[in-house]
Amino acid sequence: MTADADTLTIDIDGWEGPLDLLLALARTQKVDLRELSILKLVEQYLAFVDQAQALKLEVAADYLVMAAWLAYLKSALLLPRDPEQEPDPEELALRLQLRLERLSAMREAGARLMARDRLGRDIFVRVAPEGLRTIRKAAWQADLYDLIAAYGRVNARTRPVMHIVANRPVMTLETALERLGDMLGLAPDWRMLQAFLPPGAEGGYRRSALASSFVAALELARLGRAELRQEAPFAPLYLRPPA
Amino acid sequence: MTDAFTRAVEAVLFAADAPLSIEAIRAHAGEGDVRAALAEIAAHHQGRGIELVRRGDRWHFQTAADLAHLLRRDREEPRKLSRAGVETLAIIAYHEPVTRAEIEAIRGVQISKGTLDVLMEAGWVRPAGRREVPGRPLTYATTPEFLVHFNLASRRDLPGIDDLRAAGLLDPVDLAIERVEVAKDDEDA
Amino acid sequence: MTDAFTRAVEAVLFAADAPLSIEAIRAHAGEGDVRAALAEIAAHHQGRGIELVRRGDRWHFQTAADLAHLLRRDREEPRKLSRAGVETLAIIAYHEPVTRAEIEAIRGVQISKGTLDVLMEAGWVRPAGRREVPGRPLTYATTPEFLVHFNLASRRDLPGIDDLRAAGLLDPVDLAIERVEVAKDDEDA
Repeated sequence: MTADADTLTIDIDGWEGPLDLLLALARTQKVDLRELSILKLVEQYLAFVDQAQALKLEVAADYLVMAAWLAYLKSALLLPRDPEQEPDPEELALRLQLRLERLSAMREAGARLMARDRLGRDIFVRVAPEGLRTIRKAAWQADLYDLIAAYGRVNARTRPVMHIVANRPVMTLETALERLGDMLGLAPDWRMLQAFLPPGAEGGYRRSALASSFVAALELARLGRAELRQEAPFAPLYLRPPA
Repeated sequence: MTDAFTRAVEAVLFAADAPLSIEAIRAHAGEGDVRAALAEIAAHHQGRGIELVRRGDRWHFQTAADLAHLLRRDREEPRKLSRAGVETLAIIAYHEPVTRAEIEAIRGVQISKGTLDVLMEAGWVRPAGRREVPGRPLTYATTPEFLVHFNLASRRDLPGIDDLRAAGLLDPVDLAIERVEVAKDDEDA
Repeated sequence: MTDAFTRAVEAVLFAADAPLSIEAIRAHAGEGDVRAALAEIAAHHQGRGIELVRRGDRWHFQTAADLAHLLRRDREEPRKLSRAGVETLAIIAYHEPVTRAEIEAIRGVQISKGTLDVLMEAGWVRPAGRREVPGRPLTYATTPEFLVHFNLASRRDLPGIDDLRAAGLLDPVDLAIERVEVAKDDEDA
């Protein structure tokens, strides 16, 4: 960057946005940013953009937006003060100055940071330290209950298994044959199979009695000692002695 | 002869391949007054070619910074950052945690896609949670490696940070404007 | 304050990636009495956690040799013994000395190679000589640590079959499910 008092060499690619360009222009005023003449800065910026356009350089849109805003700021600053005007042009100028101060502060801080003694350039650590290692070891756990329960389990698993069938109340086929044979002779009418079951029979015993009585009914019919009647599949089954 | 625990702490720090926290030191060196041992070790190496330094809440040995002129291996920067990269890193370091929008507000220009990536790849910057405002923007902060790389004991050692804070230059513009107006009002009153 | 040359030698040695000869040290640290500097540095670190050592005609820093054990930290992590492990251990405890084939016959399932290794690593089981039968198979038995861990005065303190039955531990639970689980367990082990 070569600078006479107010002019800069045109190189639009070199700037990191309009604020960066403004900061570079402000530096040419060679004053503390707090003493900056905003009006003068606006003139510098507008002149710069005009010159760039006169040289038919591409000027990015955000530089033009900034130029338009600065032109507005300039007119607001030059016009007689209207106390009702919002936003206050003095405040707009102050904002611009504060933003430039902040960018400038960070730019300086970045430069000072980069100039510090840096690891691998100015300060060094060991190239190949032994390193610290953590070896994970399993602490196996089991308690006495686990142990004896496991032994019980093994024993139970491998012990010969004996199957015991529980003694359940059933009506054998012989009993059913005898009952049905006796009961059929007592009345000549059609009666449902269920009517031949022992009164009060319940649960498993009743199912057993029903199954045995059904098989007994078939057997009696085969021997010609009973007649069977059923209206439809799954309809009630009726019995009577042969006519 | 140094006591056994101090020797152990010194050996562990020397062998470590990264700065160690007090807890990590204790995990290897065993029970003992780690802080006292660190103080003794730091004193023993004071003014010599190797120094014990604190980086955030971690400790490590490094060559003395003032010997840089003897040891400097080349003039090249270890990692050449673009101007945008340097400014973004400075803004994060001095303002952390800070959102992308806040970085852009200070620089007056959008951050190009690669800038934050480069800083994170270097291990100097990390995402630091979301800010609880509408949009929940992600914030960024520096890492322990940042302190190590730039030879900083803590963020308080960032060059000029106290002056910048005192001058209000780390506050957002809006806040600064308010302060100016309050001051003006006081003058008027 | 150590003299500047000694400090430089110390820093150069610290940052080197291999032991350095006197000439190599001089090439980095500049002109000076390297031997005197080395002597001073060795004396300064004498009996501490870091040592300057000579390897042939080269010098380097290392962690004090007697503290090398600190660099490796063993951390015990509690781990539950697998079902196959507990069962195998139980069979050994009740039947020792017992061969692998006998264990398998009692369990009704093969044992994977890792199961006995784990029990020996835990320190509960040891090889207990060979049985004088064809093939001379190795037998296994429990260790004194086994008794300590399970808080038993002797193996006779283990409950007998009748005790187990009385405690309901021999109830034939659903054996089909049991077998499936055992098979799965062994695949995992």
